[in-house]
Amino acid sequence: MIPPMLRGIEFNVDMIFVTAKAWILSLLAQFLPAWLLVLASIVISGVVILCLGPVIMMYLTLLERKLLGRIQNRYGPNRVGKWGLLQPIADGIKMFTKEDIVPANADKIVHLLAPIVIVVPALMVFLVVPFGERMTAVNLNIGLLFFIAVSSITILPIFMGSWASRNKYSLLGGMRTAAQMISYEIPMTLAVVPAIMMSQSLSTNTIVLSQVGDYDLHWYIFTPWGIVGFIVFFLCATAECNRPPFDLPEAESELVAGFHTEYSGMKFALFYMAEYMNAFTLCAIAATLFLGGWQGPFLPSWLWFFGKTFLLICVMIWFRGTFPRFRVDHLMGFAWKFLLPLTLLNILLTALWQFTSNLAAWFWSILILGISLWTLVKLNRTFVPEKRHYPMGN
Amino acid sequence: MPILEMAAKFGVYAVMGVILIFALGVVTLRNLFHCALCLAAALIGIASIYVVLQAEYLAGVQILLYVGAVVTLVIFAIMLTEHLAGKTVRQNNSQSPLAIMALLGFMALIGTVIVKTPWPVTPAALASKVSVMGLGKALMGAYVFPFEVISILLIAVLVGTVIIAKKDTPERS
Amino acid sequence: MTVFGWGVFKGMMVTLKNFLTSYYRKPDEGGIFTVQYPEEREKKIENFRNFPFLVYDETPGKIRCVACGICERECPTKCIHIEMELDATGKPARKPAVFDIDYGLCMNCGMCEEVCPFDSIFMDHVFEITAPERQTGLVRHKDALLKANEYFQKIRPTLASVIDQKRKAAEEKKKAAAAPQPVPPPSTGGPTQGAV
Amino acid sequence: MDLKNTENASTLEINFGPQHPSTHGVFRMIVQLEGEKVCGLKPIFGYLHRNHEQIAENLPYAAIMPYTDRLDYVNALTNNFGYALTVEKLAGLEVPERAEFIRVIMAELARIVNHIAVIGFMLNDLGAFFTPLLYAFRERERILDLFETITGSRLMCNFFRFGGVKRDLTKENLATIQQIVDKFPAFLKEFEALLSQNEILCMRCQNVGILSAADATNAGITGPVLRASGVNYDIRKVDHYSIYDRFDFKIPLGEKGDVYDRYYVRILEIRESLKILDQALARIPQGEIINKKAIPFLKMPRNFKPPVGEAYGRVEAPKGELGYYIVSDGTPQPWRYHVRAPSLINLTALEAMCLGQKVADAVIILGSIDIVLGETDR
Repeated sequence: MIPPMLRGIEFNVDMIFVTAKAWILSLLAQFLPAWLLVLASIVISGVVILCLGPVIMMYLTLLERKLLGRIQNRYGPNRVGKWGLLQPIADGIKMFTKEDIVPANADKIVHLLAPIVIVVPALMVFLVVPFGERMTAVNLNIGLLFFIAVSSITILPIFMGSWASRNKYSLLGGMRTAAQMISYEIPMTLAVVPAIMMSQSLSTNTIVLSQVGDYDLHWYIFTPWGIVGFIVFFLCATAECNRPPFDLPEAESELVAGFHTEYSGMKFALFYMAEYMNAFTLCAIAATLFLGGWQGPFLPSWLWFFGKTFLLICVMIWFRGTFPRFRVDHLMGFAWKFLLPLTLLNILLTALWQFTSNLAAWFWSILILGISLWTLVKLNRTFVPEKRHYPMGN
Repeated sequence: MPILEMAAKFGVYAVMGVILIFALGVVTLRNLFHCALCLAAALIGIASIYVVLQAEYLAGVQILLYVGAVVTLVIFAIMLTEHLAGKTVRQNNSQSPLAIMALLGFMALIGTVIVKTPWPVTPAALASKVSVMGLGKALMGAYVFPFEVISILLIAVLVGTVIIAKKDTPERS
Repeated sequence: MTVFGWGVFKGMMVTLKNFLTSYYRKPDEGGIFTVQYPEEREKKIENFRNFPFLVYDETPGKIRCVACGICERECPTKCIHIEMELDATGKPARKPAVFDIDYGLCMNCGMCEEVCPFDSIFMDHVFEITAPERQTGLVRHKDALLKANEYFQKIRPTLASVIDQKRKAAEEKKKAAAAPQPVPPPSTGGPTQGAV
Repeated sequence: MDLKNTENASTLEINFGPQHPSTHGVFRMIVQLEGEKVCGLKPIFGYLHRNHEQIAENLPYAAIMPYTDRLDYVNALTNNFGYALTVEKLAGLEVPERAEFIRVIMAELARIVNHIAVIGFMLNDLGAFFTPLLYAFRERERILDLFETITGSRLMCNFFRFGGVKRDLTKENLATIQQIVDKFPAFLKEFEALLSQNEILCMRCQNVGILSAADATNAGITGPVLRASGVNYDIRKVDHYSIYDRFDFKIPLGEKGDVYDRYYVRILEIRESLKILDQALARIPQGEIINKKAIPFLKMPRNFKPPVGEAYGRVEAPKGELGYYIVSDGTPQPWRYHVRAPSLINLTALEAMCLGQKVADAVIILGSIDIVLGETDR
């Protein structure tokens, strides 16, 4: 006796979440009118996202501190809970109980609004992320455009935060952040264009489906333009969520803490949460676009998706453990003079990729890439380290 | 699901009310920075109306262009001009009677236009959802010439602003 | 290698290597050498010097210190305070009645240990010292400072053995010299090689 | 602060206050910014002034030794070396062979500890999240444990005595030093692979905070900062004090004098110190570790009365020329005691280097000069 709702869905691990939701809906169907059922399914996926976001953020902070510890030959938090597993909860409680200081001459309303407004886009982006087969919260056919539009809103709350706290450091930090995010948004958007061109659609689900291949995986990263697009997208993603080596705004050594200097307690926790959720969603979109989202031979689809995103987040943490910070003008120069021309060229490569045959396309793309990279490096002399000679006096 | 339609209708009216409030805020608030934020909120409101009318593409573009770019530039302008953000702007001046007269005239004009035009909601219009693909083809197909002219115009504007901004910095330093 | 991203790539390989070796390598070749402090303890280093303490031979009564005040005078931070004990007839009894060391002032430099001619004050290994407040909490009086010679043997074996041999040699010399004629006052201790 | 109010009000005045994550200790800089560019910088120090010289003038000579540890608290042994050298010059004490070798070994180990720590902190200012610093500290830990086994304390060593050293190096100590010296080049290779060709580091450090040779010599700068500007001046080669003339080692010189040169000159200096240590460990003779005449003064510091007169002894500290000027009037306490701190004098060139650079650069330039507030404020 399978309840009517479940009849069409097969019972394998892959579909476990989809069947779970269908089963709950079938339970609710007994005593809810039809139109409330539609509302109920929306509420269920909404609640799942609202819990998923913060939980991911909590355990991302722990993962980051553990990995960084291991890079630096130390353990990372291991006092609270077995391997420090309860550490995020301890941080959460600390954030709740910490006093929430509002500077005297701050603009109260805007100071309060900034953390709230920064979390909204961070959560909204979860809607279009395809967690698994048929597990996208809202299957928008303009998924990617929605993602880019919403992530462009995050500049506003950062301005609000930095301006409202009326403090020199946060003003400087706010200006820098806005400049950085605007200049890295454009290469990121252009880096997405090749994937859209190849999959003929903006919806994230069709992009993932267009990368399917029985055993020879057709992931976009295995094409010349895919590699370039992935690297540029990933760099812009790290810049977009202010993570090292692009973490200029919270440059501890210069501006104390950038735009959230004057925040403490729960408000600071919201800024912190927005940053980590942005990091997760950007990695998820990078995985969807170039690494074939939830495509993968044997394991269930959502496991593939979380594996790939987890891998990309580890690379972001690896960046944090290795690189010093960019300076403001290098940051801007890198985006405008290096990444932007590269993405425009990348779009040319994808167009080329469609018309010529496979092998010739590879040859031509590598040739063009080589020449253009060489010229770009020649043009940006400042980025190339000078050779230094050290005479030995006695 | 009649109740859902009715709820959606009320939802739209509520959002329109919120947009009106924010629009009023843009005009009446004393602190310039608050006005810019209310402008952003109003624009997001309009985008949510597009979503309710199932024009997601337009909503996405609205948020991306207006809120992401235009309001940010407005705030940049406020921030970069010295001491503008902090100062409160003086609101009322002595020309209020003249303003009310102009307002009434304008209301009359708009009223007649709304009443006169027929708002046919033919089922064909409802069904023909213009897909994003269609838009792209039209831009590249029939309307490619205006598309290129506009881009040239934008470049000219960009170069112009750089020259204007550049000119006054040498004197100051 | 002039390829643009080469230096960055090499840097990442270094951190990756450190990340991986931290799992399987032994502590001193790139593995993790963190000591979980309260549970595990760092291995004891014999020569470590922290705040001074006084040594007594068998019973606290037989304290080695003769209250000569040299360490009080030589201490750079002036943190030692001694008062001679007067016996019944008012003559100094070559024993300290009061011997205070202000741990708040002491910078554990070891000068007192060097200048003490009677091998009575040495540097301790105890470093977990707390007190509710500075003025009275950190001042240690004589009974708190006194520690047995066995404790001194335990924490600093090599130094303690050298000191004991020297004292035994001085004992025999004194007993040998004491046998034929009355006992001269104990010598002020031969020049030692400094704390070896 | 009475900084004149600059006429164009667009300059932003930022206070890199005493409690700032990137100033090394309690050091304060008032920086005037025009947008991102630094157009004025006023260093303010004195927050760590502990009256070192006044205290030293009321103490016997031997009791000042533990205080010299607290001058440049990153490497205490070099301070002891300088002070012992000056008092021996004043009192005319010779130092036996083995003691001289032990002194050179300990001084060179202290130099390695200092240079490694400085590079780690500089990378921290650049934004590398503590990774290079913790790699550097992992190596530094080995040497500090060695200091603890020999001198008794990791940082406050108080190990030198007039006419020799306090304690002899046993067989195991020499073996551990040899092991450290053999393992260090491998670590340096890994450290350099992580940093030297790193494009971001090169972008941030090359052609930043340039100090020309002429400016450096005029400002009296000494140490790696001077050698990075190309001036061949190392006191070990100029004064030939102690037994440095018996070892052959080179002096690395930079050409441009920017932050990258200072960073790389310090790495090359570590290599040179390793060469010295190798030769010293190979040729260390047996013998007593303290001058016979100086032993009684160990027990009775009061009657160590150097003859009337004055002496200025200087040592090549990792930060520059560390000098002690002592005037004795025959009493057990010095009449006048003054320390020439290299950090203080290297600080004078900070503003010249920072003008015109960005805010982020001002922080690294301060880091590259390698100042320690214990020494600057005394």
